[in-house]
Amino acid sequence: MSETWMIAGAWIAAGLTIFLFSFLYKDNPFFKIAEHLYLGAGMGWWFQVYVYNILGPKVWTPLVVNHDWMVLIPAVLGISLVTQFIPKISWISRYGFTFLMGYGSGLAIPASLSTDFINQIGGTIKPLSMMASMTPFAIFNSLLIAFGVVCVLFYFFFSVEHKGHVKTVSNIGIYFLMIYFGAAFGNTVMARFSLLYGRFDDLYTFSDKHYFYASQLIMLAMVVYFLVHNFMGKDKKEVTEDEAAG
Amino acid sequence: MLKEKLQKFFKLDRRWIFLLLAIVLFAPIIKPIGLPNKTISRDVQNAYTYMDTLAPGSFVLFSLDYDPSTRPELQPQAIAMIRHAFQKNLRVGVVTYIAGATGLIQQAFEKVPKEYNKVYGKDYVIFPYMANAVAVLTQMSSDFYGIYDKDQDGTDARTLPVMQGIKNYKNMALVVNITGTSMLDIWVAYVGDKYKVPVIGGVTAISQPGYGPYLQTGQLKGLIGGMKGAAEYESLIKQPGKGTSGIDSLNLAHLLVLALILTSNIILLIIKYL
Amino acid sequence: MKLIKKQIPLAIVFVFGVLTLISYYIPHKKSVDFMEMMNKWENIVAAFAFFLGLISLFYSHYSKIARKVDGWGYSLFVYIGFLAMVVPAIYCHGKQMDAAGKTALGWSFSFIYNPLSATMFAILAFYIVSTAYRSFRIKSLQAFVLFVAAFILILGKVPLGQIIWTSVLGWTGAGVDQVIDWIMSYPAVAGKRGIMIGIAIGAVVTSFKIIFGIERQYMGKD
Amino acid sequence: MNVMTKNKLGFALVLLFAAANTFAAKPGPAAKKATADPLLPVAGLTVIDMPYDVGGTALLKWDVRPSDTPDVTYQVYVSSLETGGWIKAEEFPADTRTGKDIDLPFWAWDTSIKEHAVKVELNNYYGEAQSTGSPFHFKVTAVKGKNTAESEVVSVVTLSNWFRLDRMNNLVLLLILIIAFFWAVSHAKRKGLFIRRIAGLDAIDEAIGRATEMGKPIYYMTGIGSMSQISTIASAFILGEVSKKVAQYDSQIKVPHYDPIVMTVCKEVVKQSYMEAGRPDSYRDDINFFVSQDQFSYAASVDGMISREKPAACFFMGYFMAESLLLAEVGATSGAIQIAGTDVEHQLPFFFTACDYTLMGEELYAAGAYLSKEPMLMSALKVQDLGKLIVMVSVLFGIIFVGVGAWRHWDPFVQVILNMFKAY
Repeated sequence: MSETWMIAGAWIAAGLTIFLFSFLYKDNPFFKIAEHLYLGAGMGWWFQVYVYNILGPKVWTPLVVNHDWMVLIPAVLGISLVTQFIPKISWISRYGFTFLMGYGSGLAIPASLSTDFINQIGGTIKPLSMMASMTPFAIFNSLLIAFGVVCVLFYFFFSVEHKGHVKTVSNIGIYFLMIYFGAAFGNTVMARFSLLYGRFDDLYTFSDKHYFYASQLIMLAMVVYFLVHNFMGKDKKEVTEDEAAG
Repeated sequence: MLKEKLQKFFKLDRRWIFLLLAIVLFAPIIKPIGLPNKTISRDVQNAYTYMDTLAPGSFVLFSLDYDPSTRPELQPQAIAMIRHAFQKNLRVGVVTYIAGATGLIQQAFEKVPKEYNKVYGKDYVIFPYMANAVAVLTQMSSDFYGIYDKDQDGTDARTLPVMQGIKNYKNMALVVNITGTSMLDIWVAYVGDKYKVPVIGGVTAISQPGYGPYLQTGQLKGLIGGMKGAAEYESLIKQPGKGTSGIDSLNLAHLLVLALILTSNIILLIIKYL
Repeated sequence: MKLIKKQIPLAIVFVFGVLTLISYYIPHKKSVDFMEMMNKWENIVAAFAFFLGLISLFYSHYSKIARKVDGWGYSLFVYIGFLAMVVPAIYCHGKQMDAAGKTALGWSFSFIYNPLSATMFAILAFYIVSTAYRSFRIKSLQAFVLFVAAFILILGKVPLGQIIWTSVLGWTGAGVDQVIDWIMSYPAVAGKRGIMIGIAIGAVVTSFKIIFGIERQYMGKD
Repeated sequence: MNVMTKNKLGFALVLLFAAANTFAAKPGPAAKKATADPLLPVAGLTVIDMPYDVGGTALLKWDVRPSDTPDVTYQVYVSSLETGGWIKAEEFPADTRTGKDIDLPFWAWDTSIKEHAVKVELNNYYGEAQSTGSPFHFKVTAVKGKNTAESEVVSVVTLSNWFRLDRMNNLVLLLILIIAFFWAVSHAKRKGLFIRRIAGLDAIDEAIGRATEMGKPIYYMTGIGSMSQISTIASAFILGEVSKKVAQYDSQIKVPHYDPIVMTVCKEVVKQSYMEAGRPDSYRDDINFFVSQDQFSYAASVDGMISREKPAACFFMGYFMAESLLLAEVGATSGAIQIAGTDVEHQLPFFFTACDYTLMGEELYAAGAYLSKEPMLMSALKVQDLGKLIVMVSVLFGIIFVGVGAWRHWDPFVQVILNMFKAY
């Protein structure tokens, strides 16, 4: 990869990054360009993934090279979906998606039962099998989980009216849910900041002299655009500002 | 009067928050502040000590399995550990089982070896990406070259000076796996336990707690978690890098969030009770 | 007509659902092969479905350009973006790396696709802060619990926060690491487990409804 | 159940040994007599096909002896040839690897510590095709220092089995639920069915009303799941009910899609809803439209649409990943009423904080019944409640039994309970 390409790449990457970030200030033509470009690029990326990883090795090769005619079944089911565009025969597409739904449902039942049902019950009672060597605090913790699980499940009871004792218990369940939500939220913050830090770090790299100050120049151009835009459309500004502030 | 002002602050245009966040995250990149770092965590120290006590010339296999999405956290870890390996004059081999990692590995090895006058082929080697990690890892236990007969440039791997005397895991002193996926579990289960190869891991902050059991049982010799772990390792090898500036950024950004939610609650209290 | 329009699709759901379900309990090679085949079939059907999406996308942006609706110019960028990925992919047969290093597709990936997706992902960092500012307000006891859990988790994740904890709450003898560990491994697990069990049972019953054809609204009428 | 299993195992043993006896007749190489400490070859060595698996795995067992100390090592050798060709498959200290270490439940396995039990996965050494169906020979060598003692050779043909007996607990639970399901569905009555209030679903009317008043559209996101995911199926159902109301109010709805198949299904659903509402003339084919099958470009585009059109209400129902907050925060800033629902538990916190109402996990699945009040769906909800009841009772008694059992050291009893609640 030649140096020119690298520098061109840096300019494009820095530009697209800043365009997308500009949405945080407000919607603007540059964001719209990046958004639409991304729409195409995203589909383009998956297009080549599907062609080179699925249609090539899993459909074309078996069919043309190995003459494995079984592949025709999913291919026909897949093509049936495209009948969607012709309203008269669009019902044919049902053949395609009912297959997917049947397969998905069949897969979901035993998997949910084992990992999320049986194993979760097991996980709740298992710690107590160490009873003999547990500290009182550890016993308390294990009981706390069990108690919490039961309370949360009470919250999800649908065919019982939530009043009296049921209400009390399901309310306690809500507190456990709140702890989980808060903790999960707080736990994710760092990962998201790291990502943003990574983007900024890239922009910083592209701001180097080596890349002809790509980040600074694009940034500057954006600021100038917004200033000019605000200045030119002074009368319209009030509205957009308010709306953006929300 | 005060209340009205506070009400206004309550509905603060969120773009001010965005600006603040951008500043606190960006500023340390330009100029690392070096905020006080808490003591080095036990698992990072263990990782450092293990690597530090290896005999010069030992072969360390780095499995770098992360893609751009986890790069900010994991690349600094990888660079710090590679620096350490070069400092100690260890031989370095790099493999990967994530296609997206190849570009990042290239990036890491563009600069670091030069700092220590290390030569490709003699002191370190990079192998091409391989799919189907489990199968490859199992295969490598009997014959490394059965899978990796060529390095990334297509040179016959057996002829490289760096690979002299390396045939399988038995000849390797350490495996370092830095990953944002479940690769570390695979390394521990299929290689570490089976062939008694010491394994050190580097993971994201989110997945770090899950590896507690492996550390307890000694299946992992050490673990580096997130940006914080990278910063700690950098301070151990006395080479502040992206991890150190990163942890500054994260420190400030977290405090910003806390300050914001505290302020909004204090205002809420004042409006309610005053 | 009703047979081919309704009964056969329902039969397809039932047959594939039941076969997939029972193969969980059958370790035989035949059942393993069957599942492998189903997996492959699903991939293939999904790949064809992708074209359905692609055609819809192209068609809608084509009609925007053709009718010259407001902002039709942006629609051109959809095609540019698509070509920017697909042309290099065809040129180097879908490979991102070759012996000489990054290929054209590798370039497109790392300078177009990756900055775009990474930036979109990173925008979450901004939103997580503004959401936190808006919603972690203690208006009730429940909100207080939510607030405390989130606050401790955010505080304890960074060294500076740990230092603050030690200097303010050090006298309690509990480090913030331990507190976080406790929250994550006990009360939070209880909450999460309750949700998961509920979801599991709900998913099983919904799957029954699909397989046995009790819920069939998705097929439309006629 | 235990008895049945043992019979089954016994039967398999008889069959296999019929084949194995031919080889067993051949005597193994005599053990080298150790000078000081006699090291005897292992006793009672048997090999059978590993039950409940796809094949290619053999199970060796031999007696545990008092002389099995840590300084003795057992080596297991395997060969596909009648003579020679031995490959070392396993090596371990003699005081490890008994019947207890094989992870199978009590109804399918005898967890005896009186026998060593070692699984040998043949496809690690021979091809996938060869390892099932052809004969293999095994011997076990005891090693202590420089002394070795070799056992006789035993043989087995591994098979592909037909039933995962170890998954019996799963199957029993499945059958209970199926029976309950059919009972509930066939006894569905219009009267006497109660369902508790779900705030998020009551708010749907409010949201649609507001949209009608403001003359602004409603956005309904079905998430990034495929049609085979349960949350997407539930979402399509809710979309049906929502669009029915939208049609009645003569409001406007837009459904941007990630998955083309989901779009196909949702078109059918919305069309039918408009017909049921008596407004087939207001139905347009572009209510459902495709955006992108790339997670973040979908989020970027929908964010753009929301911020430009400022919808009166946003619905997020289905399977969501990181884009949950990307979408919900933009919706919140543009002032929409937001109702979310997902079964991705780690995205719930974000919906919960950024949206006005959130259907948590199972509530999403119950929404269809809640909105349509259809008796069959309502009674299916009872099955869900039954499932939760099973969990509560199991947890309660499980804790008591396991706690008491562990306290009193009734280990086998505790194992029985734990086995019952473990997925294999």
